[in-house]
Amino acid sequence: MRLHETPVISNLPLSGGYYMLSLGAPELSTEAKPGQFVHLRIPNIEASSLRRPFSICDAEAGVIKILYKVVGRGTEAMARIAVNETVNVMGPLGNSFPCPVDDKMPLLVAGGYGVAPLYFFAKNSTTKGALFVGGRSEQDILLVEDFTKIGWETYVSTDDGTLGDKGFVTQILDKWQGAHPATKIEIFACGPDPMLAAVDTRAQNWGVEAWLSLDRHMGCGVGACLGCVQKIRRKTNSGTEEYMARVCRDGPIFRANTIVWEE
Amino acid sequence: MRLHETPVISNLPLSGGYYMLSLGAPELSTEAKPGQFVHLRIPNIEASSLRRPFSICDAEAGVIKILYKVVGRGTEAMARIAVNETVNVMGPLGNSFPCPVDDKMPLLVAGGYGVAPLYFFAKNSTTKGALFVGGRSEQDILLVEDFTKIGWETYVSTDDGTLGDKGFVTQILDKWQGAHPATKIEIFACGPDPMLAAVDTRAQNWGVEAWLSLDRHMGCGVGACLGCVQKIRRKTNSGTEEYMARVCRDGPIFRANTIVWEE
Amino acid sequence: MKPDLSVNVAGIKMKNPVGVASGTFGYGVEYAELLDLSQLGFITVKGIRKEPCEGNPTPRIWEVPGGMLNAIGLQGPGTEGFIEDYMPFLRTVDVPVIVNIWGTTLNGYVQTAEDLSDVDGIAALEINVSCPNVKEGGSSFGASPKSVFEVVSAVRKTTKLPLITKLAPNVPDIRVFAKAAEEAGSDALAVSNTLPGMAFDIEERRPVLANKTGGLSGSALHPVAVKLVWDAASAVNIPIIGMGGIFEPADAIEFLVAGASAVAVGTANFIDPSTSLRVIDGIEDYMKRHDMDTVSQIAV
Amino acid sequence: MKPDLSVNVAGIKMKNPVGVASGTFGYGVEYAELLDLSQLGFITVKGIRKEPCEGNPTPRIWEVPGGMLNAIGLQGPGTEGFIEDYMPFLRTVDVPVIVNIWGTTLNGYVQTAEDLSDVDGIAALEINVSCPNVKEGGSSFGASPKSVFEVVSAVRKTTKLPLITKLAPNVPDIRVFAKAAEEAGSDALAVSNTLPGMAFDIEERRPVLANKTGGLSGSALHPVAVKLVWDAASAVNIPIIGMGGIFEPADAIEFLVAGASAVAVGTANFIDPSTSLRVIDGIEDYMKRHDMDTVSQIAV
Ligand SMILES: Cc1cc2nc3c(=O)[nH]c(=O)nc-3n(C[C@H](O)[C@H](O)[C@H](O)COP(=O)(O)OP(=O)(O)OC[C@H]3O[C@@H](n4cnc5c(N)ncnc54)[C@H](O)[C@@H]3O)c2cc1C
Ligand SMILES: Cc1cc2nc3c(=O)[nH]c(=O)nc-3n(C[C@H](O)[C@H](O)[C@H](O)COP(=O)(O)OP(=O)(O)OC[C@H]3O[C@@H](n4cnc5c(N)ncnc54)[C@H](O)[C@@H]3O)c2cc1C
Ligand SMILES: Cc1cc2nc3c(=O)[nH]c(=O)nc-3n(C[C@H](O)[C@H](O)[C@H](O)COP(=O)(O)O)c2cc1C
Ligand SMILES: Cc1cc2nc3c(=O)[nH]c(=O)nc-3n(C[C@H](O)[C@H](O)[C@H](O)COP(=O)(O)O)c2cc1C
Ligand code: FES
Ligand code: FES
Repeated sequence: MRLHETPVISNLPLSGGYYMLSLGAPELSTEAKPGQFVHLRIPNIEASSLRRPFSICDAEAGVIKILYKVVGRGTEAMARIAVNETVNVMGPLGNSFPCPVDDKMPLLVAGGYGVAPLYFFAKNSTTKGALFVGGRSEQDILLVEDFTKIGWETYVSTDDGTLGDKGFVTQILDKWQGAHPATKIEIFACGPDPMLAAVDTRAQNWGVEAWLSLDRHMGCGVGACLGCVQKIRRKTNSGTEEYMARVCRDGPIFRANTIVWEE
Repeated sequence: MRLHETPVISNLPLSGGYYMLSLGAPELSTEAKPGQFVHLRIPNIEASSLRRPFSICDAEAGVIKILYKVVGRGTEAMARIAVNETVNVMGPLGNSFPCPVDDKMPLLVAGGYGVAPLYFFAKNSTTKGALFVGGRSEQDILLVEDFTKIGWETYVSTDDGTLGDKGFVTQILDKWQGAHPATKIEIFACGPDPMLAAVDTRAQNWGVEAWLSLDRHMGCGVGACLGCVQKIRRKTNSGTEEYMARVCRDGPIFRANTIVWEE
Repeated sequence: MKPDLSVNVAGIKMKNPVGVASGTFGYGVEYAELLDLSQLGFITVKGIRKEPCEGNPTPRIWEVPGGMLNAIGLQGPGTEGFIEDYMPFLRTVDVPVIVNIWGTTLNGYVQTAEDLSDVDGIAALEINVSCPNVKEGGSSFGASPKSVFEVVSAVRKTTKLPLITKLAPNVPDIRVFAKAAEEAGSDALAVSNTLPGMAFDIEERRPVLANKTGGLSGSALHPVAVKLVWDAASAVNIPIIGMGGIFEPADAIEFLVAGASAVAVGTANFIDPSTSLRVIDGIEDYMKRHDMDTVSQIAV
Repeated sequence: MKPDLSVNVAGIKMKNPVGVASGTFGYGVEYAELLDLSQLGFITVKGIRKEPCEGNPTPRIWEVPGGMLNAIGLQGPGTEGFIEDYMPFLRTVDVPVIVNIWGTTLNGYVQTAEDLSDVDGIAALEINVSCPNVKEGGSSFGASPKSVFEVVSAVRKTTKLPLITKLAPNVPDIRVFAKAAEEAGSDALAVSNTLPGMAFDIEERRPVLANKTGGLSGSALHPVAVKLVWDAASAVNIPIIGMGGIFEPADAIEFLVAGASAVAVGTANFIDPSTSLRVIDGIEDYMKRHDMDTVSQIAV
């Protein structure tokens, strides 16, 4: 983990308010592991603005890519970053997805920009599997062809039915699981809390491993401010205990059945 | 006085950190009188940043020009204003120089960007006269050829002697006055306080009228905040009194022998 | 259906809950060319006392990140000058006029209130016990609940006009100050004044303001003022006018959600004089979007 | 000549006057990969009490113009956990370690101090009587000079370690709090903690922080903190550590001009972890430019 002053290679609009930012970051691109994120200082904004965390969507040949959605003032300013500017990036941060287990088929479950870390994961995985991606509407479904290109099956759902099945991503996951009850699977998921909680329940019901990447407001990004915590269950010698894990440092990826979801 | 959303026509660097900003402002350009200023909202800076006051340097054919020097964060951001942006401008503000009296020769005394309102004045004056301009160094001497072009004599001094006489602008003014003791004159001056105070003294010694344009930190620019005040002497029925005049509204131009200079 | 933006704050009938804060809008007339003053909920004029006041030496203002420091020092024409020079114009505008008053002594407050009590066209008095920029008077009266109570009680006995007490933000618990003002007969509260602050010219190694210290206003003050309004609203039954760093409609709506009955735009007037009008429109849009008929429904 | 940046603050020998503020730098180890910790003047670790503490529910932080709100609620491992998990690493770093302590009762402060008193590698204790984010303890002890005096006196009796009392900014007159701490035996002051503040989600009409209110830090706090240091320095003879919104060397130098003996970088650590090192360099440059040999010459 280090601070990197990275030149902007491109900052391209995709569909529906999503952008792909490519940064020249040789060290980061070799070091980064799928599931890790960077903490990015947004240029041309008040000096007192906090950094913003983004998953590493791709890291190859000295370049890292970030897939982001414009949702507020920080990402709005990001959309205005121009090619000859530099961006200060802290990273790579957080833990990473475990390597997929050979005899299990990896199922990736993504909501919106949750595809970002999963794409990096899929690219680096020797075992191929299936991607299940959901979003509000057609334009929230990204990178599907990229997954196809690297040999992954893809299944799509949208809340409004404008692309793929109408409904939640967990419904197409259920459908697939119903059709392949005997397949040994392992789940890797990234998306909004309700989606992750639904995946968590399924993993427990199906008795399979699942790895869930959480999205929390962050301050420091390195485990110092305790701003991003999530209550996590862990085993102790005498039973289980709950503790406040730092999503930025102890996560962002937690094993299913350890997250204490709030109502 | 109104708010104007003005397109940027150009924003050209001159010598030594000075710039000329041209804004499309048809209404302003007809309304503005020499000596008046605009209060400008700087784009691409925190929304809570105060406006900055600038003299109108020229107003013609739907365009107003502002000659400014980069001295701090506001003017630094101004130097980055690009051609297709718009700038919100409040104006015209303040009082203006009186029309030059026909039988007197107008002498203009400027320090640094103090030439700005005086150029507008000279262009609109039917009587021609002489400009005395001083600055720290060669690059602080601006617009001299422009004054020459419209038929004004020009005299230059610099603190370091890199252009014109070495010394203060009041020294070249003194020299001229010594050489033309019989000429009836009227003085119009804009520059830093010490220069204006020195001009004030001369006007009193020589028994001539002088009009001095003050430069103060401003908040509102319209006379509401009382941030920009200057103690001014005025006649009353029973003698004289001192009051706190608002440089933005009661000024920026005050008659010689009315300003209560602080030590 | 068009929502009803009108509010009645302590007997002051306002077309909408958005006015302008004392000292940031002069006496109204200075902004008359820039906006239609009659569209405002109210105008609070610059703080005055009985006698004219010269204010502090300059520099009086300084920009800081997220706001500004001011140390105007309550320059003003005195009650007589105000009534003669500014009231005739203000009477021509269809808007409630609130006069912000102060004194260097308890009696000074009383005399100022007395002079203004029967003046036609004044809707209410705002008692300033929180100006950080004068050596005597101002915030020295706002520093303890006891002296707030004394000043407000004394002014209460002097006038029948609605009274608004303007409180200081730099207190451990604003609730006790709010209660003191309520018990003394204040009809409303204004929350809050500026935070005492300071900046140095490090090259010259001296304060940038001639008065050395000043009051911090603007965005920097906003979350602090929102918390103060929330706290004060929990402690008293009189209405609160929220102020501090309103630049956008959302900033004003935060105050209304927190329990304010009306709001005042301050520093933003300098930067965008149309802020208050934009805020009025923004509140109307918000009420439509949330299907609200009256402003009081915004409060949580 | 190279200026001497070292300072001795209440017996704590610092290589330079620039450290990091409690709660913004974890326990040091979190930033060890990003900068050389031994270059810092001091490290103040996150506030702890005797017992482990879970802190507040999330969301705990929120960005606001010019700063951020936090309501961490003093999550921590307790004295035992801290000594076991973090002190071994901290002992390997050549830097004074200051431990920020709190309690929910007077006795809680005393017990925390007791546990830390004889621990190798702790340079001083910073008594936090000003955290706005816990229901009991924290700022409730900082709200009156009397309770500040009580807490500091009690801790003073418990330990021989240098004591720094960390004061709250939301008081009418910090001088009386500063004096109370001095009289109770505090060796230094830390000025200041965060300002109580709040933000609302206006669409949901609820506070954005789970704890409802939080503490405002960052640039927005800076001019307020500078004024507090200036005031406190005029009232006491013990040294003051200035903090609040230091992002650039100039911000730190303002505190030193105002009378602080050292400074701490807080929120800026999150944004640019090299801030403290940049500030150290900036102070050195400044001293050279002004021909100063020692840091104390910066004070006006
Ligand atoms: C580990 C991690 C990885 C992430 N990866 C990506 C990614 O690859 N692509 C991407 O587009 N985004 C990603 N995010 C989310 C991203 O950080 C936020 O969208 C961004 O910070 C919003 O900044 P903003 O200033 O535009 O929005 P703000 O103005 O801060 O907020 C706008 C809205 O978004 C909400 N919001 C902001 N931040 C968060 C958050 N962290 N969690 C939940 N809600 C939030 C706010 O409540 C608000 O409603 C990731 C977050 C984390 C923690
Ligand atoms: C009526 C009027 C007309 C003006 N006309 C011009 C003009 O035509 N061209 C031009 O370049 N400038 C002009 N100025 C000055 C201009 O407003 C300031 O230079 C500008 O506001 C500086 O902004 P900044 O953010 O870059 O500097 P800041 O960061 O605000 O300050 C940088 C430095 O400049 C000093 N400073 C800033 N504003 C003033 C001021 N008003 N008076 C004295 N010192 C100040 C500060 O003390 C500081 O040392 C005029 C000012 C007035 C009041
Ligand atoms: C230049 C200036 C002058 C002020 N004068 C007064 C005053 O005379 N009386 C008063 O009660 N408040 C005065 N205030 C405080 C404002 O009325 C308001 O309470 C404060 O600025 C917070 O609002 P804001 O952040 O929107 O500016 C003044 C504020 C500024 C910036
Ligand atoms: C996330 C966060 C956590 C903090 N935790 C503590 C704490 O545990 N104890 C304490 O005394 N101050 C704490 N503070 C206050 C800081 O130490 C500091 O006084 C304050 O943030 C002002 O400095 P700044 O503006 O540079 O951040 C915390 C501040 C922040 C932002
Ligand atoms: S963001 Fe600071 S601890 Fe996670
Ligand atoms: S700038 Fe506000 S009165 Fe002149």
